[in-house]
Amino acid sequence: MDKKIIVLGVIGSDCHAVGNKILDYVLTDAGFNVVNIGVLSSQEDFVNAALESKADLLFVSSLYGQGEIDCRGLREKCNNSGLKDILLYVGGNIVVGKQKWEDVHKRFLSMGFNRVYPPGTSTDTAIKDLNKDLYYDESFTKKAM
Amino acid sequence: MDKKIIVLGVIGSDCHAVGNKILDYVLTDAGFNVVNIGVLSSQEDFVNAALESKADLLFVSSLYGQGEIDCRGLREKCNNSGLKDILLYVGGNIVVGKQKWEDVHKRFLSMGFNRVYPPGTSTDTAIKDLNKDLYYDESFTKKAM
Amino acid sequence: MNLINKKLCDEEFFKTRNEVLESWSTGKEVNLHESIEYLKKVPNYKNFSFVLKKAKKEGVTLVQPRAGVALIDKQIELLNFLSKEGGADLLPTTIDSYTRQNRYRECEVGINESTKENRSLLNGLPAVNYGIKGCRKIYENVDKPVQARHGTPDSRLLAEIIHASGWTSNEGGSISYNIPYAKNVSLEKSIADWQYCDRLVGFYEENGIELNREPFGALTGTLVPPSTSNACMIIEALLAAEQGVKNITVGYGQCGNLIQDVAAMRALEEQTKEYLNKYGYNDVLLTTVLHQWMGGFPADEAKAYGIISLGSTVASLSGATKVIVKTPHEAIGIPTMEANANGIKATKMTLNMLSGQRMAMSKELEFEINIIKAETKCIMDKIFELGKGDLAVGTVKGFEGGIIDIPFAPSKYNSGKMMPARDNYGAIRYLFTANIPFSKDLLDFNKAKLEERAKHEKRTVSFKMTVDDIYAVSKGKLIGRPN
Amino acid sequence: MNLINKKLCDEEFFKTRNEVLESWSTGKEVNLHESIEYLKKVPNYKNFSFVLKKAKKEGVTLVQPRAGVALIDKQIELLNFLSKEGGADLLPTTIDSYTRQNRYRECEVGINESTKENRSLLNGLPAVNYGIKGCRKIYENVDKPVQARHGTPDSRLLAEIIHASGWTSNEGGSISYNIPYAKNVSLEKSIADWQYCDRLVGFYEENGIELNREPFGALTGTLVPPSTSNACMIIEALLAAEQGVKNITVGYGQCGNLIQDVAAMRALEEQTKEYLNKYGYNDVLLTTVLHQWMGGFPADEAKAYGIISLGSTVASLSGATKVIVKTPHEAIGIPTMEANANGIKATKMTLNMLSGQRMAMSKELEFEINIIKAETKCIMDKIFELGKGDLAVGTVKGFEGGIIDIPFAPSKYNSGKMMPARDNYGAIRYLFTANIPFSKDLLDFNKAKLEERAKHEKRTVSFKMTVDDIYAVSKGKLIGRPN
Ligand code: B12
Ligand code: B12
Repeated sequence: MDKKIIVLGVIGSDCHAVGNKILDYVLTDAGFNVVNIGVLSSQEDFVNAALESKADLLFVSSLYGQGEIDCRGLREKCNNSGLKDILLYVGGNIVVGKQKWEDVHKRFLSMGFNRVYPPGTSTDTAIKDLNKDLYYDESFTKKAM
Repeated sequence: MDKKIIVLGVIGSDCHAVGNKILDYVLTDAGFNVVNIGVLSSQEDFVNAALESKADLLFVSSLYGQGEIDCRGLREKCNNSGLKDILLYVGGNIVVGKQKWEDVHKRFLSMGFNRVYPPGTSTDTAIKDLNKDLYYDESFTKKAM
Repeated sequence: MNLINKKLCDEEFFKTRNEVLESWSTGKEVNLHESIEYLKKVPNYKNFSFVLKKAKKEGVTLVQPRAGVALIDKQIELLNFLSKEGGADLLPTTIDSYTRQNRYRECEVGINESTKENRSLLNGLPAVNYGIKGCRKIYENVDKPVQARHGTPDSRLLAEIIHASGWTSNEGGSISYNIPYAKNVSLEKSIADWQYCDRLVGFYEENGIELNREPFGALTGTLVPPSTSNACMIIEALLAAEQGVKNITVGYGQCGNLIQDVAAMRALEEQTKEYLNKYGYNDVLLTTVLHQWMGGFPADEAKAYGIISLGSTVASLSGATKVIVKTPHEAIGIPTMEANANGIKATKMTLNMLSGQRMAMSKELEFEINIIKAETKCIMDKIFELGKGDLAVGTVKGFEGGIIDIPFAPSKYNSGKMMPARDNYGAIRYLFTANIPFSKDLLDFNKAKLEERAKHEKRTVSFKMTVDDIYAVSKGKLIGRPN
Repeated sequence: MNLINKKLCDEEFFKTRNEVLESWSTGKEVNLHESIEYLKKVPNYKNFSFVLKKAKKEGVTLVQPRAGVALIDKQIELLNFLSKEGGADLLPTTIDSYTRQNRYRECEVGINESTKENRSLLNGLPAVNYGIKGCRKIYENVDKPVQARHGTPDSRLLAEIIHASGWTSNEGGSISYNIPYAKNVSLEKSIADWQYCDRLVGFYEENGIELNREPFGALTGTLVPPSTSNACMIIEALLAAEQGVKNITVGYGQCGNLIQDVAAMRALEEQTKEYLNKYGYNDVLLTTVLHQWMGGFPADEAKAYGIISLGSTVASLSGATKVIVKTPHEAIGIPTMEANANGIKATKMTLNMLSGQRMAMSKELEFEINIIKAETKCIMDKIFELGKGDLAVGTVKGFEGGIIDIPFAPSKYNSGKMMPARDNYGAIRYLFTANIPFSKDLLDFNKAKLEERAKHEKRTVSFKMTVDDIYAVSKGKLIGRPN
């Protein structure tokens, strides 16, 4: 089986680099082909990297709270750039403050993300989902959870 | 004006002595005639001390949580012993645990206490009320707050 | 008096025992042979003595909450929550205050009302009323060692029941569970009653069952100077060892000055060991416990966390074998199980951050250790002198004469003339030594320390300082300065 | 490069100033003469420099939270709550992340949406967009000194606006607000831009207005060894002093080992002062700030309190002039105002308990201070050597060569080859020194310390330790041991 390609990055004006460095290390170790665009990455950076690398999935981190603004329109931008089937994950501390997780989850699903993770999600959880979504069930996108 | 007489004590199987020693010191200093029966005092001890000293008020402490059981029937015991007009104050940590103060307050008022104080009540508050109830308004008992 | 610090002979012990077991219906259930068999099956991880021994060896500080409610099932639920959710290493069962006064009839009222109203109207578990059946149910339904924590001058029946139920530790002692907890119980009586409790543990030891005993070091929890509580701990440890107790945990309540606190813990362990060895009890395994601040707390929960965490810091830096935890509800009332677990979690986090870290030796620390030891020695010397070599007799006479004088104790057998106050750095000193037989150096030292504070606060040394200090922590400061 | 560590001449400064003020509409409102008059009216109790000076003199540790929301009125409400309910001594205003990247247009979106939804969609206050009018409104409606806290590589316009608005302190510096916060900004540019910010403060000083500057000592907040952050602090202090800054607060982020933490704070203050004196800046008033643990927090609030309180203990024992407070919400998101106040209260309680208490000097503390100073000196010597005596040039070359190497920094101008890890007692050591020019003794020391841990954990020294340590605190331990 070919290695699946993941574009990893921290979106917006967000400089939190520690999680990004660790995710790079861990996802690579788990057998994925990781294209790490690092912190302070715009939606355009994500889309360009995906096009260039023929990525299967965008693994978007947002730690600093402004993720809600930064993530809006990413699905549309992907669609318009011909990345129609690409999977979108988002995680970190994706909104400002301690909010009800159900609401936040819904808000990001309706932006077109396939999976949305709360603070403190372990890398194991992410890897399990990646394996499921990328290897076991290619049609996952359509039935977005 | 004659000094008013207060019977001070800690009711029930309660050994908390620190507050009692301080109350003795502070109430005496504030000009009251304090009869301190100390910790581990039964309802009978309070009533007997009141009869003996012709007290105007019982200043009941309960710190250890079991005050609710210990205090029941004190008013009746006073009535039966001819202490019909005596004022009853109670304070300290009078119930088990952090309960809604309104409920606790009501519960003790309905047992016949004239004033019921929450944890952390300062001695100043108590003295202000004592002055009001014992000197300014002798008929206070009837309109129990 | 025919009190004497000597191992009770079997005849005497068993004679008293019959009376003890007769004193309430549940006493009859206790059968020592059956209990020994029952206790033999206690696995090491549920035995207090073993778990403490292991922690001491590994240099780890264990965490234990206080917790007790009126009903057995609720108690089991509570303990399991504190163990699993909170992460407690050792479990307590706090006994209610009627039991502490041997008023078992009033306990029945408490149990009935608590069942009816479905909330605890007692401040602890009435273990005697439940007897072996109820107490074993608790032991069998938890996964950590269980200890009885109370404040009972005469806890002979309680000790019989809890040990027979697999509770492998009993807190208390003749001074520490009398003077701070009772008004009218003579020391002569409480020493005799605790000799019984200790002898019971000694008897189990002789039958191959290891049990732990823990003198209550915090006493009144209110400005107790370290040498006062350390002297009480040494006395109770010696009295217990004489009765055959082999696993003893001596305690101390956090005062607030970090150096004094660590010094007190070090002095406590070293000096107790010295006395045990001196009197020939070489085979006692000695451990220590730090009580987080035992005086009045602030009502604000965030502030309470600050104190809880600082107490954990003391426990860690002093290398305590265990720490007894307060909760953010302390100022208000018996904590909910969540608040109790939160106290444990804040404590564990602090301990984990400091794991393996000790306070380094410094001039200041050494000095403070020496002061505490010297003060303690003055007291102990006089006690032995008064008892003409007998510690039990000396202790009774010592309290009579105010040689040991526990501040703010309710007992009429305590002199109550000594007054403590904090010095300019928050360490607790003797403001009035009254009859405590300190050397001139030590008297001068305490005096100078308080003068230093008085000068800084521009007032004279007086009882007013003591009162201010009593309120200070609950108002958010360590030292009660005028404002 | 024409970068040089020399006070900007007026001509250059004012030329650049025109460009800066042009860069966004609100810049035009700033008029230095008017601002000087405005600042002259700031009372001492609302001036950062004065309040810090007073605290230093009295040996008191002040408490400051972080706090910033999108809307002015909400910000005022927040600050007053933290001041009155929480008891904060110094007030912040945290700036949002778009402003930090000078993306003022995106700030407009954030302001509009926040107004519409009536909740903050920005992680701080977009001070530049509000301009003098909004910022003065904040200053005028609070009762304590206000500081801007951000993370902005080019904060020239921000500095102009906040100082002109009565905010008497600006956090940051050319290294500390670039390397941990940016990816593509060269040090050459950020040094020049911060020379401007410092010169602005120097200009005010020359006009009789005292302002405080605070290099950000915590950097990436992630396993930064003390000598690395102390070197950055010394450099930024020297660069600021050259531009005429007279009131500087150098900082350090709590690592977790108590002795190392106190040693780092002592070394920081002493060594910065030495360097300032050595280079002729004798009239700088130097104070210190301790940042409570800046790495990942546990989500559990009780555990968070444990860390917060331990950080306060470090601040107190090391005699920090102020402490920056974390909150029980840290792991999850920007705190509610209540959670923020609770962090302050737990901090203040701990400080009050320890008021006047310092860590006593011990062999261990002295040793650790000497290690940190020696490591820092190796770095500083090489920086000056590379710059041929010029600190600005040396710093740029130093980062190029990995002489200073900040762990986990996002900047491409940082080498990123050094790896830190904890030793067996939790102190942070250099696991891979890469290009850091330590003496053989220091290299051996760091190595031995990590070998000691490796042996204890029965594994080899490797990057795996670093990763484990990064997660450790959020999982409730200081050291990431294998389980
Ligand atoms: C260290 C830190 C910093 C450092 C960052 C240094 C650096 N360049 O990396 C410094 C001090 C510079 C910093 C700055 C700021 N920070 Co910061 N910071 C933190 C802190 C304490 C730890 C972050 C960290 O490194 N954790 C360790 C790593 C390993 O974990 P992680 O980052 O969470 O990543 C893991 C998981 O989240 C997950 N994950 C991440 N992305 C994704 C994506 C997917 C799809 C999945 C499945 C999983 C996943 O996997 C990662 C690896 O395990 C957090 C709070 C916390 N967590 O305790 C705040 C925090 C993230 N910061 C915060 C803020 C607001 C800021 C600032 C705006 C400053 C401020 N208000 O003071 C600036 C941001 C500036 C900017 N432009 O971005 C907030 C965000 C608030 C919110 N979301 O509501 C936090 C939560 C603190 C708080 N409670 O206020 N910060
Ligand atoms: C010190 C202390 C002890 C010491 C007491 C030493 C002694 N002999 O005095 C020791 C360690 C021995 C002890 C034992 C116990 N304690 Co205790 N103790 C405390 C503690 C920490 C401080 C009490 C104190 O001295 N405060 C200082 C004085 C000056 O304040 P005070 O006592 O509150 O009194 C003032 C006010 O309340 C007020 N006041 C008092 N009475 C009245 C009456 C009126 C009319 C008015 C107006 C005002 C008023 O004025 C007083 C002077 O300012 C409190 C918790 C706290 N407050 O932080 C728990 C606390 C009172 N104890 C408690 C308990 C349960 C016990 C025990 C049962 C043990 C246990 N569970 O572990 C035993 C009781 C044994 C017994 N038979 O009574 C609980 C009570 C719980 C409840 N009500 O729900 C508390 C609240 C702790 C807790 N949250 O669990 N305790």
